[in-house]
Amino acid sequence: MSNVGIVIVSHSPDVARGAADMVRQMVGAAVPLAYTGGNPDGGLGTSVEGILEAIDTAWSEAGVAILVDMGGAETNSEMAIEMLPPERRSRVVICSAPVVEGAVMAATEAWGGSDLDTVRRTAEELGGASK
Amino acid sequence: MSNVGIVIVSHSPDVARGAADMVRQMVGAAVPLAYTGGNPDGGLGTSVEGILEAIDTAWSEAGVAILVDMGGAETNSEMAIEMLPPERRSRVVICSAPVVEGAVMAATEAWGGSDLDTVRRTAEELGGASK
Amino acid sequence: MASTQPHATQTQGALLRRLVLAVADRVIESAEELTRLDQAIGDGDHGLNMKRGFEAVRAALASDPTDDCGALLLGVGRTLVMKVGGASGPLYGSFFLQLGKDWAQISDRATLIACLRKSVDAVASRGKSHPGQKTMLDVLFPLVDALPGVLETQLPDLARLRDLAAERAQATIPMLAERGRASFLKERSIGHMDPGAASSSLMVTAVCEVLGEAFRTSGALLTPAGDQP
Amino acid sequence: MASTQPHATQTQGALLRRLVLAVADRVIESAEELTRLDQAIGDGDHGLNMKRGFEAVRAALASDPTDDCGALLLGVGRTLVMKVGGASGPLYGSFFLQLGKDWAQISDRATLIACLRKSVDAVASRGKSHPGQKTMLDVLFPLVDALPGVLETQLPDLARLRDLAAERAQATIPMLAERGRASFLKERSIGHMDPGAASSSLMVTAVCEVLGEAFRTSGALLTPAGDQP
Ligand SMILES: Nc1ncnc2c1ncn2[C@@H]1O[C@H](COP(=O)(O)OP(=O)(O)O)[C@@H](O)[C@H]1O
Ligand SMILES: Nc1ncnc2c1ncn2[C@@H]1O[C@H](COP(=O)(O)OP(=O)(O)O)[C@@H](O)[C@H]1O
Ligand SMILES: [Mg+2]
Ligand SMILES: [Mg+2]
Ligand SMILES: [Mg+2]
Ligand SMILES: [Mg+2]
Repeated sequence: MSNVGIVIVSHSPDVARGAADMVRQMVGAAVPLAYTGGNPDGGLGTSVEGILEAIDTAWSEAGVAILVDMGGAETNSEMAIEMLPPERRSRVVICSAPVVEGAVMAATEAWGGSDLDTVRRTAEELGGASK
Repeated sequence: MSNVGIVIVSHSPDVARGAADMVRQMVGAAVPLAYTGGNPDGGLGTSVEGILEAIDTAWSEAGVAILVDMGGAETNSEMAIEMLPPERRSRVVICSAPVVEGAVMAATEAWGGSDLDTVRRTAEELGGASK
Repeated sequence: MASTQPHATQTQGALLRRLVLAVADRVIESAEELTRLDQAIGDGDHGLNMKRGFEAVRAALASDPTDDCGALLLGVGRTLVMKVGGASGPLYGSFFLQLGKDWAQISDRATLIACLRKSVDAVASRGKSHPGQKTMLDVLFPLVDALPGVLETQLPDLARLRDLAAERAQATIPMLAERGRASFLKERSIGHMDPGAASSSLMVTAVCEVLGEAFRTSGALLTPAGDQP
Repeated sequence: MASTQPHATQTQGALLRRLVLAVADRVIESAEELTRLDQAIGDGDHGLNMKRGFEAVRAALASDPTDDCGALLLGVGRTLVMKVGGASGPLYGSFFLQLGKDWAQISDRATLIACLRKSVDAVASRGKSHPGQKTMLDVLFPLVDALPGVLETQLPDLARLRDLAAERAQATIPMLAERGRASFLKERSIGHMDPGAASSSLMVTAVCEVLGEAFRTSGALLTPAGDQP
């Protein structure tokens, strides 16, 4: 079975891209990865369309874990998940984890072939204290 | 008394810049802010020199709170703090907090004129769960 | 005030279009004010977000001349969800999506009120929030609560609705924010109007203006089955 | 083997330079190997980091002909701290900074050992770590522990030190990482050598080679006061 995919959603396109770079440095191409940041005009914010595309790009039969930075990124990601075809919807989770640190941790866990639940839990174990 | 300054240290120059954009969007110019990312060659990593410069740029008599992403960023920041003149050293803290979310929270707290300890605590209250 | 179904439907579609366009115009022309409110206790993009969303709504309405109220509302919801770019997108979007989905079930004022309540509930569940947290819900919920009283009379007291919205938006000023960016400010969120409450109030005002005008000039129909109190 | 202080100092400065340069050469030529190890259980930059740092050390040594061992070591430490760009920079840097700071206190083999131990302690406190966590400390601590035995004899058994370093680096393979990036892999960090342990072992090997050569050809002095066991 393929590795869990990782989607990074930040208000900032730069944060999203940089976090993806950090993930790639750790896990190379072994983990499906996509990122999106910025509102539909490219300013700070998030875009449901961008999130849907990212989920599609990082799609894996093992599911997709989404990392978000704050408020609107989470609400837009939840909205995007509800707009997925029903057979995909249940295989996408949003992690309650820091976007950058969580993405690296989740991807490292996914790299090892862990299932979606384990990947999510690993990202969420990251309190603010663990660096 | 001036507001506490915020320094963002990420392995990724993009993450550092983007997080700073998000901070500026929330607090404008009311909080001294600087960011640094990348190793001395510009690749993923952190640079003690870059961190020292950022602390200098964001310097405030009220102190400086540093947000870091992971491992090396923290070790290099601790090293940088020890290299500061003694009268500054005790007024710089590293927050055990997510770099992006923590920077926005810390800056928002600093914007209100809170002291260094309160700014740090506010950033550190951010568990993975709070978005 | 009774009318045949086809006529009712057509009038209804046209009226709904006018309502949505009036809301869009009002939001777009108030963008700076909304942004200013969001600068005080948020990230300063609420006006820009809403403007982006409602400009897209305007464009979508212009290119799709549908008369089907349900489809029209679903389209508005989808457009807001896709284009706003902030938390307010899925929040307002959920309102319109829910209303569009349920539109066909509206047969009288009672079902209209029930559907509007369900649409406001959809916003709350999208935001995992409830009234009292200094958000748009602090306008939307009191409004829906007031509807049974307001719609009791054949000619609804729209001025009362409009004033209530404005008053509820004002009432967010002393509140402490517990949702969205403003919650980061904790006590410092007190003393400022919530931007989402302000945009909700603006939208209600626009709706009341159009409806008032429609009532005065043509005895507009609120529900597909005609306008039964 | 006794000598006058000035001669000793000069010989010492030159020897220390040779040691540092040999370490730099070894690290730089092993960059790919170190990077490969870090790719398996880290972010794949350890070789690049160390190369960047030791190229800067080489350049700094070339431009500063100081004979002062303390100053030379402090310079190496500062350069590594500033140039490595990864956690290993402040870690190895702290070793050299501590050793440079204490150098003047070294008067015999006992004080040499004590200072080296203090320098390794500085690495541990910089990393908030201890041996057993699959890091460079799993080479550095056993090495310092072995020094009293090795330096008991007039001609130290450098091959034993070198082999011990290699063996301790190998011994990190079955360990579970508890510090640094490798700790993110948890159980999957098992089965791979720690990159920092590998670089420490390489550095020890280079030091042992130069010292061995120096002992054979000129009876090199380990300590400022001459080479008293
Ligand atoms: N969880 C929530 N529940 C209800 N309303 C919310 C929530 N989060 C934000 N809001 C509303 O959205 C408004 C902010 O919208 P906007 O500025 O467009 O989005 P963002 O907060 O993503 O920048 C707030 O003023 C508030 O009324
Ligand atoms: N807290 C620590 N204590 C001791 N050694 C550490 C610590 N963190 C990392 N290391 C060592 O540093 C090595 C990694 O160095 P490097 O790859 O250059 O830095 P980074 O981890 O920042 O990419 C690890 O293999 C380990 O030996
Ligand atoms: Mg906003
Ligand atoms: Mg926003
Ligand atoms: Mg590394
Ligand atoms: Mg690194």
